[in-house]
Amino acid sequence: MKRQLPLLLIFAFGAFMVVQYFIPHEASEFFYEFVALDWPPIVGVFALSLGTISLVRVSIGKIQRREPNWGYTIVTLAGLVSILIAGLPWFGGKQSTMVEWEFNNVMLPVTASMFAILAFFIASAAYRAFRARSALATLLLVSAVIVMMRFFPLGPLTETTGAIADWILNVPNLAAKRAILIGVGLGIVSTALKIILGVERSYLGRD
Amino acid sequence: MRHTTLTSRFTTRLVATLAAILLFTPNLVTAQDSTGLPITSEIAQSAPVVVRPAPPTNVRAADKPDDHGHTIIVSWDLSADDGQGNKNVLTYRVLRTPKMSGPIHPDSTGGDAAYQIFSSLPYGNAAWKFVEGEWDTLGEVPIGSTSYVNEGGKDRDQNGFLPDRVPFRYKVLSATIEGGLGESETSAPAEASGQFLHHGKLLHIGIPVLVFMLLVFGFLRAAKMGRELYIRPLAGISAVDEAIGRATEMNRPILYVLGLGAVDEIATIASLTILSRVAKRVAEHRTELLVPCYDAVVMTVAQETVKQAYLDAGRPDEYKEDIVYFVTQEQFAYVAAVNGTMLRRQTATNFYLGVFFAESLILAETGSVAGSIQISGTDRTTQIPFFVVACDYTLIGEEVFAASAYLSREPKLLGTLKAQDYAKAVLLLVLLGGCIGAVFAPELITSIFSMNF
Amino acid sequence: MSIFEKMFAIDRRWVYLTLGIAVIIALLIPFSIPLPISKEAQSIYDYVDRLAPGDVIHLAMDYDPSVMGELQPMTYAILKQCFDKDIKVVVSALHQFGPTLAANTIDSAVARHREKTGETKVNGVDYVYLGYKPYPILIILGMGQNYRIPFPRDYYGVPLDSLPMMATIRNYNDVKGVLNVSGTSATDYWINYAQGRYNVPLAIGVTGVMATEYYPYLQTNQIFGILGGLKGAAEYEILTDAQGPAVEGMRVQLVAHSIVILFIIIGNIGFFAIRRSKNKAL
Amino acid sequence: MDWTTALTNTIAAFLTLSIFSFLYKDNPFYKFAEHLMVGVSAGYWMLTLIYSTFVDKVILTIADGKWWYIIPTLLGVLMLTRFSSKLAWVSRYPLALVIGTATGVAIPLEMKAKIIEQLYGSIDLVTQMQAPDATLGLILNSLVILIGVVTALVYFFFSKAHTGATGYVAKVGIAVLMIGFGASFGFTVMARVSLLIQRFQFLMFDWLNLPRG
Repeated sequence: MKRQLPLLLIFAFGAFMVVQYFIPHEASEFFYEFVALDWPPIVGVFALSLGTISLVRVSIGKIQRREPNWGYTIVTLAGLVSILIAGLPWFGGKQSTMVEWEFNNVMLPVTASMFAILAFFIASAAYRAFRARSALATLLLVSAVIVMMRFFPLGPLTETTGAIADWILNVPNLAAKRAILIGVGLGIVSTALKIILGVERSYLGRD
Repeated sequence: MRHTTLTSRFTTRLVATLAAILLFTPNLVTAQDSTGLPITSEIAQSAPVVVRPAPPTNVRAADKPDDHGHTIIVSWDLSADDGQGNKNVLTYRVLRTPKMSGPIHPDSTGGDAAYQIFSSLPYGNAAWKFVEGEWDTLGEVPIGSTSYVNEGGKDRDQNGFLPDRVPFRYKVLSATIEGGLGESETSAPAEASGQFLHHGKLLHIGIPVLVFMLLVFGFLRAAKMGRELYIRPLAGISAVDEAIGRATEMNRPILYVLGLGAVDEIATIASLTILSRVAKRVAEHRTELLVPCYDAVVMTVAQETVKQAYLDAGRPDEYKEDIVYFVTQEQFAYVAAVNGTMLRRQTATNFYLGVFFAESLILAETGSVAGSIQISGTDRTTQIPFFVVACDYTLIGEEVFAASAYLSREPKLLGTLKAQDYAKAVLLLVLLGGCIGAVFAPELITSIFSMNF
Repeated sequence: MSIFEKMFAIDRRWVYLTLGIAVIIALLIPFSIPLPISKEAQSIYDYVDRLAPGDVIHLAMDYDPSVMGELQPMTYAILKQCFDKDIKVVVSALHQFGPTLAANTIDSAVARHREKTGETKVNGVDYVYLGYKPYPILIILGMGQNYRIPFPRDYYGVPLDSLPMMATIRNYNDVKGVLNVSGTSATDYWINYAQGRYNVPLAIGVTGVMATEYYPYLQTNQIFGILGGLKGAAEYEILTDAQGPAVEGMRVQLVAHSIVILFIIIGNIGFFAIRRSKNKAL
Repeated sequence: MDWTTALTNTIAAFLTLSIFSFLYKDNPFYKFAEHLMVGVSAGYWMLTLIYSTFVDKVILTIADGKWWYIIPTLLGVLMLTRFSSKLAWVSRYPLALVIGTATGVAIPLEMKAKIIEQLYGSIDLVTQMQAPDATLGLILNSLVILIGVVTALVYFFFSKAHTGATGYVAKVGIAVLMIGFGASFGFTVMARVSLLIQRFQFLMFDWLNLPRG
């Protein structure tokens, strides 16, 4: 009841979805559309409320215990409450001016800035890691530098650099990606099978 | 303001479109030109001189195989004036009428009764009706075409609905640029029906899935019988124990990031299985564990996972609800928070396993500033390079899915690894065979590849 | 500490500072670099260019503001091309932080078109904006069955059945192709689930980082074109005669790339010098 | 520029600089921006789901007469049993539904997209090599790809130690992987820098109103 039945459900739904793929008939499509496409997002809504409550509880816990930096968690809670209030139906719901304002002036700049610091990180990571320590490290380094220079105006060498970079991207890179894809595909299918068959059940509690 | 102008424009266009639907064809959806209006009939109005081209012959209609129904394929032999003869054929126009009572298709199960239902006037708001003898123009295809797919809708209240189990007859008109029409014989009736098996998918996907399953079952059996299964050591896996030990010595927490995938990503599930092994060891070492989550459903599963791991380690009392916690479902807000956690809590070891996007390098570089040992792995080929460059150990692609088996050493799980290896060997053999086939029997390979799946 | 040791172990903050200053300078001082057009970009342009007025394209804007810099110019250039050619567009936005951005983008593309040609593109007639629903895989699969399954109503709450343009559009069979502009794995989903399950012609515009991953799909014809990152966006701007931020950005790229390479060289000089002196000491 | 734009730009610029300050070291400004962002984004996501899924797919759909949508709604409600430590196991039912469906959908589709299509694509190289217009370059490239795929796949074998002949083949394989990784890394620099450019453009031109170059 607590563990066997969920495992059985996983098996039933998983096996059904595998078989369904091969059945084009309408009856199979009906189940597919309603069970597989429509249900999980609805379950997701309720899970998110759990997540939000977890966030609130952890934050309040920090404040109560006066953990280091507890003051900042008040900012978190204030941000959460402010946007939830702004999004109440009476203020215009999700398209209310306040929600849009918070989106444009808080979320957008922070998101974009967080992403932009990647440019600095990629420079520091390249500086730190691209050292010709071994043959393999040298390959990594050389291939990266050539590709970086692919659009450099180098006079008569411009086209050659571009062509070599394109070759690296389209030939060895393609081979590498394809081999990884095939491996990942096998890993995914095998993991999915283990889940459906209940061979791998460590992620699901027991009692 | 914007809304009012829109509404008025809407109404105008709506009336025009509805008129078009009612006037021309119930089957706008499959018409070949965008207006649904036969191309040649427009031209015909300005050209009174008409020469009849030779009609297409041998018009056949048959249910489309491997589908959900509601689709009939019409095919014919080219008109004698198509590309030869008078060379005046420009298009073929396909027309359809239902076949009413009387002896119809021998396989029909619906027959009269079905026709009775569908011959009644428009259903709901949809503009379709089926009356025997009334020919609906379905669409027009250019010269050289010998088939037309009459793909209809499956919902009765939608335009373009084509019922299953109701016999239809087709005829095909060859049309010249002047509007001359050559009318074919009417085809034998055909009805659409859904199939229970997709042959192409079965052959191309079903068989490989089956072969793989057999391999898995075979090795599960071998594992049960206690056969010794060798697997080569992986550096990233060997480092796990060392990394946990280091955190214990330093008395600093361990950070486990499950990635940004939802629970419908298999890589996320794989990461959860690795988390269960890691959490068990962490519990045994009495080290602190932090699992900040990005997806609420994943958080729910992870809580189960970690709780169980603490139980298995015999330390249920050390499990706290706050080990696994939700942060936010926004990529960079999540990363900002995890970054903060790394620097402020001085995590000794960071695991990044699962589905990762751009945040991979932000996490890995910040972790390296904090001086943490970092073990990473993802199935995203775009992010593997950053983990390889910035982390101490990286599980590449398939290795992520193997990690749980490596860590648990459970014979059954090791068995599935063996199955993966044999599948790879089979793939290499098929690749070799395919390459040889492509050299010596290219037609065979091309015909296999051209199959719809 | 010798100069080589210093070169070997520069504090990462100096790297950050140098890069930041270089980008600022490059932004303030103009110069231009020539840009050749790749065939992956050309093939997307040609595909759209060959369509007839009134044909429908599905533009999937699956990105959020964080990748706007690279992807937004692509979207503008594609929309410009479609609007100029009277091609109708169905727009979806399957990134949870994308819908507002996509709505704004369409509005300003419509405004730009009006400013330039005087013609107003009408929502529901010339384009339809479906908006966002969570769980992209399910939505992409759902739209392949019928757009009305995941999107009974469009972004503005209007039922799809009451939009004139949607009268003839049921699912992917009724659009000439899907152009997916994306900064996330939504692209995988479009390939696996829209192209894979419904065989709709698909081309992608992705961030530069993602582009290399998708070359295998180009070769297997699962997609017919790729716009990769800012370079791809700049190429499309040139193709559609809409030179803008992407073309401008390419020149700053040159400076930034040079700085990164410079630091790699410095690091390696330090590394080899130290190794040589150590070998001598041995 | 009117004062509201100036004010909102200043707020956005403050947050941008707060995030950038993290590059120097963790500091109160970063902590503030981080914590604010977590709260606001969690709320925004909540709103998105409530309005787009809960209202649209649950309330409006059930009101539309599609009563069977009550079933997934009830399953969703079962998730809430996690609040009770005694009943928490009930939430495994909806989880089983989601996990079961996801794994089932994945098996044939991943088999197709990641394995079969890639395999056929590789075999297709040989077909293309034989085309009358195939150049020497194309043939050589195709061979390099084939060798790369095979050797890199050998690298992923778990059952064979990387010694002897397997070791040599696997070494070629890892070399191919490394070239691929380097290429991806090098290719990405552009994407990251363009995001940086965009932020700097905002700070310099939109906020500080410097003259454009």
